[in-house]
Amino acid sequence: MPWTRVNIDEVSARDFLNKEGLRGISYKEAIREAQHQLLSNNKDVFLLGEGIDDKGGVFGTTKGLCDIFGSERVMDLPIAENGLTGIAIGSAIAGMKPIFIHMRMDFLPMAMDQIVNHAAKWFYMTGGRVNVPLVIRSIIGRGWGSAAQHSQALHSMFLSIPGLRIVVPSTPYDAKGLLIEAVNDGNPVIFVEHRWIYDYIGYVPEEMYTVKFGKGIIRKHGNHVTLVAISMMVYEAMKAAKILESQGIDVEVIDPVTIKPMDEELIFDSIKKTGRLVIADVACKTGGVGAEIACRAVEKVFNFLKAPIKRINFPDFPTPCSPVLESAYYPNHNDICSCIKELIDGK
Amino acid sequence: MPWTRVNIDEVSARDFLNKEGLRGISYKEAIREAQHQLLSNNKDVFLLGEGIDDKGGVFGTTKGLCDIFGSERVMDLPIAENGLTGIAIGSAIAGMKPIFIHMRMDFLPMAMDQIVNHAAKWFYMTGGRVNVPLVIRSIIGRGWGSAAQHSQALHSMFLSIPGLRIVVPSTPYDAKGLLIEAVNDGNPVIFVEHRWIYDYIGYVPEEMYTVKFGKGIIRKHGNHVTLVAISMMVYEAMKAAKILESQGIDVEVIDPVTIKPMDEELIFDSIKKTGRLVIADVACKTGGVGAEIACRAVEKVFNFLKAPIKRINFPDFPTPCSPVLESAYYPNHNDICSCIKELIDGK
Amino acid sequence: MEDLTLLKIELYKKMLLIRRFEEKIRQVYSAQDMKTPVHLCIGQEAIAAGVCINLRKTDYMVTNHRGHGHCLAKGSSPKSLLSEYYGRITGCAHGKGGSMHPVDPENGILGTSAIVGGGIPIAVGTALASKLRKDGNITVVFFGDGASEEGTFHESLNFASLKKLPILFVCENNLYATNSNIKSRQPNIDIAKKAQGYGLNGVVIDGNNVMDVYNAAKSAIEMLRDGQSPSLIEYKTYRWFGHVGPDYDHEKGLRGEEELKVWLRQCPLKSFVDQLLKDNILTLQQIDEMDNEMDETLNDAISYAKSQPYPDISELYKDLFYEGAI
Amino acid sequence: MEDLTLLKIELYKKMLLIRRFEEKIRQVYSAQDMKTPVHLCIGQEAIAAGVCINLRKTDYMVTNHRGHGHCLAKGSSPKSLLSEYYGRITGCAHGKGGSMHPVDPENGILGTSAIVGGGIPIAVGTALASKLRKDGNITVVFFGDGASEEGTFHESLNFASLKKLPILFVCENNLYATNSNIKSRQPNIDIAKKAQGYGLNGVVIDGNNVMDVYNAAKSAIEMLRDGQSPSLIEYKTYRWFGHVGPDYDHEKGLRGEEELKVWLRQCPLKSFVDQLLKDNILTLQQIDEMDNEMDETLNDAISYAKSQPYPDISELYKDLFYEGAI
Ligand SMILES: Cc1ncc(C[n+]2csc(CCOP(=O)(O)OP(=O)(O)O)c2C)c(N)n1
Ligand SMILES: Cc1ncc(C[n+]2csc(CCOP(=O)(O)OP(=O)(O)O)c2C)c(N)n1
Ligand SMILES: [Mg+2]
Ligand SMILES: [Mg+2]
Repeated sequence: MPWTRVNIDEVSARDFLNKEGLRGISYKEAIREAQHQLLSNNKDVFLLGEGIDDKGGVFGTTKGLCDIFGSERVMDLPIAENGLTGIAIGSAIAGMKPIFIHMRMDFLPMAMDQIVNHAAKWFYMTGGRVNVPLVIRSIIGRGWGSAAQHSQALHSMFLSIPGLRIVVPSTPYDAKGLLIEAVNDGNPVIFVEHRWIYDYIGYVPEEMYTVKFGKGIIRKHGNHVTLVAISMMVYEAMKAAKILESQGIDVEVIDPVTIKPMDEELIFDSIKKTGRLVIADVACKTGGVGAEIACRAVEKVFNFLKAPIKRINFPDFPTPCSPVLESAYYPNHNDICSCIKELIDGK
Repeated sequence: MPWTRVNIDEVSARDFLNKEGLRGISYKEAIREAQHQLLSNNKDVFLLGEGIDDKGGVFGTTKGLCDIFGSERVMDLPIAENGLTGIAIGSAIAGMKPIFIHMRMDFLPMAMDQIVNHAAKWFYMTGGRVNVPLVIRSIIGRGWGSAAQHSQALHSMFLSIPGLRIVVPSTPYDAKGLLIEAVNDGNPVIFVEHRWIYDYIGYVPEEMYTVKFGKGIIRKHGNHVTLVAISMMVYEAMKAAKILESQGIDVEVIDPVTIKPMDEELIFDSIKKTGRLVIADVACKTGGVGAEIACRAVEKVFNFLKAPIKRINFPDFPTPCSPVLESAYYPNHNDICSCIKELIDGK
Repeated sequence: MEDLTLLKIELYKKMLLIRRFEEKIRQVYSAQDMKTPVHLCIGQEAIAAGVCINLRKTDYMVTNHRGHGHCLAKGSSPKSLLSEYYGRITGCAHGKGGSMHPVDPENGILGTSAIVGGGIPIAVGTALASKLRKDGNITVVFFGDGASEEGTFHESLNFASLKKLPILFVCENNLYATNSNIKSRQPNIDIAKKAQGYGLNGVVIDGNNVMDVYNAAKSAIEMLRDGQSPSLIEYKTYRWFGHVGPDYDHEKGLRGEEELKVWLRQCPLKSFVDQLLKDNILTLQQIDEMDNEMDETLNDAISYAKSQPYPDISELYKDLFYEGAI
Repeated sequence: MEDLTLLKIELYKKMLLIRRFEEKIRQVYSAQDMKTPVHLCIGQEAIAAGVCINLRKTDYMVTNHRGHGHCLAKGSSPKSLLSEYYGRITGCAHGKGGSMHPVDPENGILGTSAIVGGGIPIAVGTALASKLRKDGNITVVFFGDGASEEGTFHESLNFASLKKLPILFVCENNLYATNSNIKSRQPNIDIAKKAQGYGLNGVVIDGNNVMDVYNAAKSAIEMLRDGQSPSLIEYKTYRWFGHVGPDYDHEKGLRGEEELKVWLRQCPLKSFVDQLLKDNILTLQQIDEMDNEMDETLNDAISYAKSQPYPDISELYKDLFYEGAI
């Protein structure tokens, strides 16, 4: 279906969209459009973030919105992440629907207290009387030797915190639909965007629509191995699947879309068919979402597993600056291919 | 051996110590003694924390130390966790050996930026030129309807951060030896203490000694199932093992002692023997250390596993206040027994 | 009666309610069936009363771990608070929150953080919402001297001043954070002075004189309703009992008894009631009547709370996520 | 020559080094082989030079993401910095850190955070260590106007004042944080005023007049060495180029050209060199010579850096943990 399709390069995206007569826009435009429509349709929605009114507009995702909606609804901020998250929470419990935008996920540890001790617990602590409709957008993906403090994907840190949603869109379609859903949801949502796919193009309807949390998508069907891929790894997974196909290995690529809630049924059903599980994430290995998925599989569908589970991740090290180290740091479709081949070969 | 023994109640502890003619002190006294000796033996060591000079002395663990060493070496602080963590880091890179004490682990999210973005990465970012000998003691374990913001065990949040050690002592012996090791180690260490076992007694030598990181301990040998128990869960595990023994189920109880690094060899060897793995932790389930251990097992010793892996945890909810809800929240040895029985029965 | 007289009686009643409420808790606490950490505000009643009497029902009030008095002064019912402390399903947070997390949306209390400094930015956020929606409400946030040391304090003041938000920061400086004296935590400078560094009005007021408390809050709040700059009022005061629990600190050697004695002499109720008597606003008999009435009300509330059912275990697994999404 | 004359020449040399160093980076950057985000400090050179000239080698200096100038002024070698920016193994952080994370322990630079506000408390910590060990060192920390908005700023000032630590806070107020003007982030009040709320000496100084910079830092540092209160100096200044990278902002429509022009006229080097000429401290010829010499040094440094080997891939897996424990 057009809305579940992953376009691994611009040429194939354009071909497909032209052939089907569908509108295509980029991931970042999809995010911008979602916000534009949310701002137009709901007076309680407002955006806040450091430098979001700047001409670049957070890598294009807020471009021009301040001109249209004014600086009260597209609000530049002081550099004060924890306080401002608290302020966003306060506005949310009073009925506003803030979208707090961080240029990099590395800055969320600054706001950890307000996210973990406040936003995540507020609805529960108040006995279900006051909810926190707060969306926290944050962007991951290496820059240019950005090194240890400006390259992190920290979604794993939030995994163990009850009360949060964690959303990891991979396609323009999902980015738009999930962001609208995130605002409507009424709960704190950690919305994780990947900058490497900001320019990727795909089908995105013009009207407002939502993509539900907790529903994964099979991006490619296959019988030999279940490959769960997170965020930008969906693209690497699709590339790997294509290569492996030519080698007679039939990979099923699952995009969980949200990792909290996690569509475990979809993953389990796939494992029941393939008997093998590989998880590819855009973060360090230890304590990550890969471990959680693997553990659930071995808890619930152990008898269907035919082989060890494998993870593909960044190494458990901070990100180095030097280009030679940086490029060794990030896994890609080749790593997925060798991992799966090893698995199939029983190594 | 006396130093690996777990005494599940005071009577058995006293019996054992008397019989062997060994000195016994409590967990909290062990921590106090370690600090006392560290302060005496190393002029670079100092303690800092909110209210640590108070008469109660952080539940007894710093009692009297300020009187002995003065307020420069046992330093009361303003309520400013992130800044003070930065200050502790600064002192550490300049050669001091701070031990930062938090009455509750719930306050660490306040300091997350300095822990995650600074302490954990400093040695790597400086190309190995400047290390951060910082120990962060924090205490977990429910109080008295302390509810969502004062009952958390958050070690899972640190699991995915390269550059940190995470230490979870269960016995007085380990508490002392690990704290001394933590200070000597020269790296940032998250030292997690459990308040429910503060008064538990065990053998503790008077002299200074260290317990190495990354070396787990088999607290009880067994053949049917490997039970990895974290922190205070070691006691529940020992109780459960005793009950199960009378039912013919032979549990091997492993205390990993540190969860980062993790003594996976010890766990794997046990699994090779038992074929079954259960992990009991003192925190919420999703994204926890149980998932990581399970995942490593299924990565590395898959072929030895005879049954699904199971986890025993708090439910994935914030901690409620009401006593009826609070007591339902915390699992104990009964939960471990039923879990293991189900596993053995193949349910 | 003239307005000022009525106001004074009202202020006294509020203080009395808070005092008796806290004393009731002291009485029942040793039974060990109120299983929640209680941070009593005896000694500080004038601040809650004198500030909150200026508030409308729809105004927002943000409190902290030491929040019993603030909630009562803002209009919360003793029954729903006590039921909460007893962990009952009819408590204001259905037993999930306990003493540290009161909530009362109908009275502008949208929930409470017990993280020191945690509530300050949240209050700035409700004030921001009021400004964005032009709903005419103001926000008052109570916090301690300890909380003023957290980074959130600075971040909140900067933002509130920048955006000229309708918020009154009320710092209850009781000289301690747990058992730590302010001298070991801050240089010897008024907290109000910091507010001036952000362009806020910052004033220091005797927090044990309820009329002073009232007047300072009144003029700050009038300014807010006029759209003028936000203010911070630092009220100097003292807590009589332990940081948490019903006991005196000097009995445990945690604070000196001499210090306490000095402050006992500045009891906010005693000095005020003396004045009311002297001014013939109340008679001794009326005061006794009020006392008895209050006692009855609170005994009722305690009995009510203890008669309420505990939540069903299934409640543990509810309220994680709001499900009423559009 | 008399001391003041020597000092002026030294100050000029430091500024020149910084200016030329940054200009070199601008020149080479388009080749896309310096793969690290560069935050140039052209326009702000007087601050680094005028402050650091007061420091001893063992004094600690804590910088931030915009740290090239500070490191050079403190004595770091251009070669080790440039090798680092080029990601080479001989870089000061062996290629792991890049432009944002310089380190030079021999010159009192124990590492650098690029988290805004992250370095401020760390600097307070090195000052605390000096106080505890009585090593006689002081710490200087540089940070921007943006960083002064972080909670760590407040927490750090409070603690430094409380403990009377030997630290000088230097706020380089260049009016912007990325492209966000200070007006949309702070009420219109000097940052130095906040310092006074903590009992620190807080002063505002023209950051483009190197002698003013020098004199203010000198007297603040003398006070520290005397064991007196810490200070905060707010230097007003302006960055000429983009927040990151080698381009002008007005070319991208990010900031106005008019504003830039005003500040170009206040170039810290230009006005100072005019004065030096006028005072016959330097001749035009000497200035040219210094220029050429500097150029050569820096060309050498660039060539050196580019000739250095990249780290072996195995380096990726090193330096996670210090292994030299006792
Ligand atoms: C972030 C954080 N740190 C520490 C604590 C523990 N704690 C609870 S109350 C308190 C003292 C607060 O002092 P203050 O703000 O002056 O309020 P008071 O209790 O005097 O009313 C502390 C340190 C906490 N709850 N949150
Ligand atoms: C905690 C944090 N938030 C945001 C950023 C992104 N960021 C990098 S530099 C910068 C602006 C800093 O402004 P200022 O402190 O004035 O320093 P300047 O760049 O002007 O020298 C921002 C927002 C960051 N690195 N860290
Ligand atoms: Mg206080
Ligand atoms: Mg700036």
